[in-house]
Amino acid sequence: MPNSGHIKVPIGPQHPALKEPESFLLTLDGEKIIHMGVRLGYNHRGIEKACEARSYIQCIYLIERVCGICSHSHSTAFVQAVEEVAGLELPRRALYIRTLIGELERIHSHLLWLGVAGHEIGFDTLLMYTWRDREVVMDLLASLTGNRVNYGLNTIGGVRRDVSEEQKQEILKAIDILEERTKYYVTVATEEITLIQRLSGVGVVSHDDAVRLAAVGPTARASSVERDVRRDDPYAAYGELDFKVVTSDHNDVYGRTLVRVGELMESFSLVRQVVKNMPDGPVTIKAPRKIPAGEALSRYEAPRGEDVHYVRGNGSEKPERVKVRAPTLANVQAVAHMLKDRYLADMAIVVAAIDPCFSCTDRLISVAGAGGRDIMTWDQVRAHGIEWYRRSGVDFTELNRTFSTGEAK
Amino acid sequence: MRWPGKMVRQVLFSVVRKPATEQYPFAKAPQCERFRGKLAFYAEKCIGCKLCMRDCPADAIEIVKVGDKQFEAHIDMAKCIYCAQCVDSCPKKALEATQDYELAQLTRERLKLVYHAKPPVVPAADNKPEEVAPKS
Amino acid sequence: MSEEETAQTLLQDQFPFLAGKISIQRARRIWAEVPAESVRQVFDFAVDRLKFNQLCTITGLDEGENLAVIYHLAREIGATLNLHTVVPKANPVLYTVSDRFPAADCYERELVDLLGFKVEGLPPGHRYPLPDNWPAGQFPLRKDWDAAILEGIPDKESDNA
Amino acid sequence: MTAGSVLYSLFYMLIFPGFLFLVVFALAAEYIDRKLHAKLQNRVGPPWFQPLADLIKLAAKEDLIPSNVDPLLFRITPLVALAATVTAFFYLPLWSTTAPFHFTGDLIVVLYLLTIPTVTFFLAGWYSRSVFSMLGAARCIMQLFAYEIPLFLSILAPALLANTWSLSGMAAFYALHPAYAALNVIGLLVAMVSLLGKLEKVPFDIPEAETEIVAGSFTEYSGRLLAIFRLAIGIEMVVGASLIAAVFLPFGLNYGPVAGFALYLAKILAIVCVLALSRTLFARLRIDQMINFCWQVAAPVAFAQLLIDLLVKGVLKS
Amino acid sequence: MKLVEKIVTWARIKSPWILHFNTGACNACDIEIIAALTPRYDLERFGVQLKGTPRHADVLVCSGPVTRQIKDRLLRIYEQMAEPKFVVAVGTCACSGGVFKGCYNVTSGIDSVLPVSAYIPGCPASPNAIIDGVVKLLTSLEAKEEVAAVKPQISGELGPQET
Repeated sequence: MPNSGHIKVPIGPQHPALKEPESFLLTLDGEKIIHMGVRLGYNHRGIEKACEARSYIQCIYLIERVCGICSHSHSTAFVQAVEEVAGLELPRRALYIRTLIGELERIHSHLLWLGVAGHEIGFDTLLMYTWRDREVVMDLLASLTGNRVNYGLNTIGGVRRDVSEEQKQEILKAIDILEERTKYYVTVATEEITLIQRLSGVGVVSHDDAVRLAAVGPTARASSVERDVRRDDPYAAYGELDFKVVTSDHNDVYGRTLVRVGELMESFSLVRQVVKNMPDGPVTIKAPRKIPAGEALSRYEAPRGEDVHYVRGNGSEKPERVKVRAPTLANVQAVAHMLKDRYLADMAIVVAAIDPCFSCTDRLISVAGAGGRDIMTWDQVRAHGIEWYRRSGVDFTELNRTFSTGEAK
Repeated sequence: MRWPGKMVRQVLFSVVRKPATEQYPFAKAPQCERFRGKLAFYAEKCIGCKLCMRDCPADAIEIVKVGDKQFEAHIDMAKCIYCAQCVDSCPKKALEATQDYELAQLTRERLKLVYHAKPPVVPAADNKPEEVAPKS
Repeated sequence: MSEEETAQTLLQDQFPFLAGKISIQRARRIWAEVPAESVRQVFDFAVDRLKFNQLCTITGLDEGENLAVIYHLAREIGATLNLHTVVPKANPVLYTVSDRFPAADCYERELVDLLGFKVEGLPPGHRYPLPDNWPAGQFPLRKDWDAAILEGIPDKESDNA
Repeated sequence: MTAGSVLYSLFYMLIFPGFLFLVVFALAAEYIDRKLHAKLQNRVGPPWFQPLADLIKLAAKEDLIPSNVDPLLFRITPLVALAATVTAFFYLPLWSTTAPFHFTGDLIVVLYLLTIPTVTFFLAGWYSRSVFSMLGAARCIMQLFAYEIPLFLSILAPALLANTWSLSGMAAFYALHPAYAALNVIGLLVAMVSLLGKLEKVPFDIPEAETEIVAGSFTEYSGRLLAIFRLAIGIEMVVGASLIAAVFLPFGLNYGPVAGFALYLAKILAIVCVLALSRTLFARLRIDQMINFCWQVAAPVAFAQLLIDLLVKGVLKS
Repeated sequence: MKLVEKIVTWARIKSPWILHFNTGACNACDIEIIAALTPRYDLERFGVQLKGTPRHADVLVCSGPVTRQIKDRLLRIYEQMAEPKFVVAVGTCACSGGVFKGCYNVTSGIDSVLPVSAYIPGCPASPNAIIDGVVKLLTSLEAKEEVAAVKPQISGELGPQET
């Protein structure tokens, strides 16, 4: 492609690289990206408003579906806030079970990410193998909670399902398999040269930029920003467990990969600890239907970063206000920064590298692009194409008719 | 010099290994017993407290009074999110989440499920509602 | 003296009008009622001196005749400081903090669109988060708002936000 | 030229080993490729009739032609691609030392015939007038410049050694002195890599990188035209493999047709398997990485091959 | 002629290429759809291939309640697909809006925008359920008149077949 004249490429809302309807408008100079506008909001459903019209119990299931991949994170963050407002003291066993599911969810999410990352750089074999092994943890979650995704485990005042002894054995067995497999992926990720070539040096965010742009989760930790709510603001059972915050100083996609793989290993040890010291006792306490007036802020370290939930009750069955801040919103600020002067080929992996979960992000918001027209209709794309030809000397104006697909020739 | 193709051993091994693929739908693996599938309703147990309707996040279930102490359930499987909150809420265990997940249908109407109340004379021998052929 | 109490006393020494307005809900949760006119000073003090250098989010509330906003500030390790301030619904004016935290930009635009705040000093940009064909003067998160207003509006994706 | 010979050539072109045979062969090759790919990924993979079903289904679908493209060009490019690949096949000695049609210098013709499909991909994408197609087209051409040189160099070497520009002549030469074929191992490797690039398979599937530019040149194509393109690509795979087999693996060409045919199939099968393996093992390169690789690694290596053969030739002369 | 039609139908049933479009779902259904393509479930057994462009696809697999923002785009993508084309609604939200019913920015289900040929309920629909749905759709194409292929439910009475 001649480097004369910039071309605008709309990526999404429907695009193979994005499993979710989001739209990035890349301004290309040849293969180089010189500007990127992002538009979210295709997933904007208006959940926060809907919560105010639903009872707390119904809200749990609605909030859980803010995002399907980190469903447990959102529902836990929500019920934590509600329980704090209601002043409920939870049985420790319930807290441990929440932690257990949370860590299993992290495992499934990170394995999923590894596969998607492989897919984005055309390494489908990695996708196939990681997702094959991910089924182990999916089965585990299914047998523990009753569903592969959207577990519906949390309820106000505890958890709905207990963990039996033989299930504990299952868990330990599965964790052993997964750990061994993960070790293998570590070697692949650190030695497969075509992989490293595509990952290292891509999507760089320096430590200072990461702090300034308020990145969270693995994205921040890969720029050696030590942020992990599990340690900074312990919830559930994390106060009583020991784990270390995995960071990396690569600052790039490769670093994010290493961080996630490292966190997988941490999660395995955490799960083992939880299973080992899980206290006995009830898993739930009676919770009132009416939650007293009051407010609470709840933070939760989701696989993608920090979830922030704010709940205010007004003594009725329905919340007065529910506010959700999903990790991707904090991170999406960084993406445009990462993509500057990168190749089009890197776009997919860079966007994937923050492990975007736009459906969380969009539960209420939609980021307008940083300047410029955001997403182009096909007509606009064509207009661009033709304009761009004229600049390179060819005139196709007479062909610039509106785009109609229906006709069969 | 590092050579590409680190996964080669693993990959070649899978040629001789049996694929990880399940044979579904030709051979059906059993679901885990906690699985939350299609809802079953036992009319003879229902007391019409309608707690299920009250707690359902997607108002997918409706309990209709058809006679004195007789209730029937109208469940819209297209609305149900299979969270089984109603099962937990029901004080009389009149609802149960079955293992049945093969719910796909070609029309929306086919997803509406109606459990008729039994006439009280029939003893509640088995907990299955009567089998009724789909009316066409 | 615990971390929270230290922060509390420091804040009260700096700003006498905060006396009795600061409550420690539980470990790592500090709530403060700040009058609208001085919220920015308190905010800067908390960020610069007390090292609450992470803005979790900004929550907007509809409290009947008033609108309220809560700045959730967090430390790298430990406590969270929540600055709650109230502005009259008739003239809900705030001052931006996006110069301190770039991420605050979209949080504040959210307040503007969903609750009808007027945020001064906000850098020019597209309306956000609602689509362009959203009717003017409609703020979905206000209590008196009714979704029925949307019936007439064509469902189109806004091509140029 | 008698009627008999005309009929013979017609049969040769259309039935065996001409178009029909090629189609069947290409479908079979695609099936082997996909099935092995799946097996390598520990999956079951498609049933044996899958490529055929895909082909028929596409042929039975409606063609959508964007109203702002040149319909003629849009329709004709797939046919050109198909024709070029099929024609190239006739100059390849398959199971005997002589190809059905041959003249001195047919090597060059074959190489250029094999370039035509790529050019048609470029045209197809460029005139589809959608951003992704145009990007795909641009990448097609870039990649063409990257892999053609190593491919030509690597095939030039054996030709020099055999001292002929005719594939049949080369086949005859290596049939006489099989030992010399062993000299061209390096060339074989380079040629395989270039073939990957030509067939746009991972790690060189940059022009149709799904996660970046949807489907590259073919983004706007549908129905019958897409079917023809897919067929052309499938045949290109077979022809490319046959070329490599003819140039670098000229064994068992004079054991008579049956054994020769069996051996030929075996060679193609082996090459297809290697392609499938490589597409399983590697991640996609970026266009710049690909070009650097071809120019800084592949081309010099091919050149080394050339020198080796020249030296050997000098030794032979003296 | 009859034979040709037979062959074509056979080919259509044996190679359904799908285009996955998230119309505002929570990702759960989406990851399950991808999971259905990975080794354990491997939809390619049925000739299913995931395609990137509407041009190549035969089946549009939608997940999620249709948000106001996406509605346009959904229609446009459907228009770009070549006949014959089918729409499959995966997941409860896609079937009816499900738990998001009443949120101010969602409409109710895919069938409020497009004609849907198969509904796969479930939240999310598990890969097996998705395979089941795909198979039911394909078999229905085989046995031209649609509902014949669907087995009656095990217990309870279903609604009318056609209205």
